[in-house]
Amino acid sequence: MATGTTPKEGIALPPASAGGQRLKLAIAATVLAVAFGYFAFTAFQSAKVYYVTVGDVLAQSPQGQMVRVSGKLAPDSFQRTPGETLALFSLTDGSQALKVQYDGVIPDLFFNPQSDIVAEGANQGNGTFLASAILVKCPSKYVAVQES
Amino acid sequence: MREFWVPVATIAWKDLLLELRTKEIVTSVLVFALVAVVVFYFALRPTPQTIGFVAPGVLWVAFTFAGSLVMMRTFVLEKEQGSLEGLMLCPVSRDVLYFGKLISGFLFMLVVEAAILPVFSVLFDAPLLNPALFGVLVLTTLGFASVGTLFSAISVNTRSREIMLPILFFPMVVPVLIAAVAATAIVLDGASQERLGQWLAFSGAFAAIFVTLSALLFGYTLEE
Amino acid sequence: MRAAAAVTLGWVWVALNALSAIYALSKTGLGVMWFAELLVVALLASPGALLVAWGRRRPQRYEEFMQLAKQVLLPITGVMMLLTLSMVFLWVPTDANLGVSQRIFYFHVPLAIMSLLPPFLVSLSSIGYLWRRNEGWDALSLSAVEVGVLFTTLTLATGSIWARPTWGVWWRWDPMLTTFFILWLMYLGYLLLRAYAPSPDQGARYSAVLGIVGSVNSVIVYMATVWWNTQHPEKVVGPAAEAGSLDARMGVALLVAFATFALLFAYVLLERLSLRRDEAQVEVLRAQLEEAR
Amino acid sequence: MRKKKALWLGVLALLALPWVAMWAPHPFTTSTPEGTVSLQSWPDHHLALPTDQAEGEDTKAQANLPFLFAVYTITWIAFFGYAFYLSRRQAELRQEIQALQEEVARRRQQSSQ
Repeated sequence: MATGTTPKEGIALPPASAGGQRLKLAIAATVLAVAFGYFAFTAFQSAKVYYVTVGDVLAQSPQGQMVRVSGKLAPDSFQRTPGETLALFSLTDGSQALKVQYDGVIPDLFFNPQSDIVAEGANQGNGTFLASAILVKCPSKYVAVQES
Repeated sequence: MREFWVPVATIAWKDLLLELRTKEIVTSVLVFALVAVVVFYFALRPTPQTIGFVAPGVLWVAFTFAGSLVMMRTFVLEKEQGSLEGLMLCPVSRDVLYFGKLISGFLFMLVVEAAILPVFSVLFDAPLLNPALFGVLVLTTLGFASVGTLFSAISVNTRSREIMLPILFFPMVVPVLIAAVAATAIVLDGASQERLGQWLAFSGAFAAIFVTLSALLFGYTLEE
Repeated sequence: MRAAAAVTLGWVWVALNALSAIYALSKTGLGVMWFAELLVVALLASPGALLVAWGRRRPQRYEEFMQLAKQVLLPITGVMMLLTLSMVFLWVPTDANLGVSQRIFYFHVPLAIMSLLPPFLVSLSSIGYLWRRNEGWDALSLSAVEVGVLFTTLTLATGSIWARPTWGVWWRWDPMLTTFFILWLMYLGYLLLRAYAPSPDQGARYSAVLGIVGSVNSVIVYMATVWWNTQHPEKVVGPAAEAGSLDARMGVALLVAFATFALLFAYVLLERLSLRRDEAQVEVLRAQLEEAR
Repeated sequence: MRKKKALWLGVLALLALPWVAMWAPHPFTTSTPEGTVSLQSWPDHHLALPTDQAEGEDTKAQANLPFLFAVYTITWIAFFGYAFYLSRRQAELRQEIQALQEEVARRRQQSSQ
């Protein structure tokens, strides 16, 4: 086969009709447009965040099932023996509080009162949530520090 | 319409006939996938508590590996026996070749998956013989086969093709793999049918995009 | 004719960006990123198309332009680097929540946004190559991928380093991170594919196909992972930003940093393009030598 | 040669500037009665914590500095490394082109004789 020919012209015994080519391209364009349109449509819808709230965990989370809980640090609830890594604290959704136990590094923003904290782990059934990971959702604002 | 689908069916039938006679692809890939499942079992050692997390992932990782092997074989066979040139001399446009190859690869993968599924649900004690899983299986496999066929035609011509195909194939199927694992987990849970529908639509859109794109681009991979 | 069409397309792109910048400004007062993007696109899109056309038709002028562009870009980029650094370390206020580590922002964000440019460039130039078979398009997509690897690697590295003090982990399978990681893997696959291709011509064709499919895929990867969850902050700049999300001085520093990294991108891309030309010339000369034998 | 020296000086300046800036008095922030506010002394919101927690947290500002330096060091090293690699490779190729051109010319001459 000669090099440099486009594949369509390769060796065409019964040459594909121009109308057939155009039909194929039209179908392809339609399929792509519909599929991408679907993605674009869902992109606007998927602004939801898939975390459970503290209330959800307390109300229904079955024991031992892995969930992500989102909440804020309850004021004055953080306890940790100096020099150790095991931390106990409570996450709150404003009305209820969930006791969380976590062993590991705690990120800086954890103690920021505005931070949304996400604990990944399982409910132990005895009223405490054993977290295997702690994340802090980034604040969506960057503001200068007040120097006064 | 007829002049498009008849050659497509002919090419797909040629592959199926060859496979029916030799049973080369399906048996080897099936055994491979079963071995992979066993290895996963011992690597993860799921307990009744963790099985719900582990099972969908293990299932789809095994299917992904099996899929990349099926895809590899479909074009390697052509290349080894020199019939690729014959195929290219067919007086049909290149997208016809693509659809023929897509259908045969898709069917091989489905057969392998259908054979593994009961074994898997016994070994992992997961109720996977659920009709809702059928849709997940078909759409995801179509997504796998769509990009797999395209990359198989590319990698078969490169040096060290056994490495090249997985390198190209795995990153490409990440979205549909995510959707498949999520949908399978929902099927196992029996919860939230609405989310299942969303993931199915996602896999469908993925398959539609890449079947179309690959059909458009396939000709460029087969020029000499 | 072809060059004219390419340049026109480039300018249409620039015009569209200008419109969106005006829209963004009118809406939020913080159209920083869109202006920056306008700058980059104006820098790259239409001259890029010109370069491809020139490289084939008037090699002499192409060479002259490349030399001039590199000579101009290098000192400007150097000065901008110094300016950025002095702003980041001497001028911008410290963030109230994140403290010192927020200063990583001025490197990480421009790097991340610049690494979204190569997928565009690669898909466009891959289509251009498959359509016209002009070596220039192929050189452009190869160079864009290599520079893309550099930018993506740095985005991943800086993001990871920033994540450690702020999120408490080095890595999360967050949509943004996952997308960049997959993108990075696909870029590496692209480079490997070229290395393992049986002939340069086949390598160019195969990688053009991969370039198109991969760029589309990176968008879908993002879609897939976003449905799981995200840990990234909401938009602080651009049309989707809330007013007052970004301190004014921080915005200015970000803009300057962005311009710096855009210039760096342009400079490195040009260097890589002219290297590609030398590589092609070596191949041609070797073929001639074979003939003369 | 002079160009090369200037380039290296520029690289050094880029790498050194943040280190100097970090410990230099901060020129743009207002002076407070306690002295000039430099980067290291940004107000500490962790003071709102229970006292046993505040301990160890107040050095956090400084603790994050290595991350910041790591970021810009890695970034500049990567860019300069890549630019250096490109220019070296280009020099090699230019030499090769020259040699090949001469070789081709020589061969042509031989065969025409």
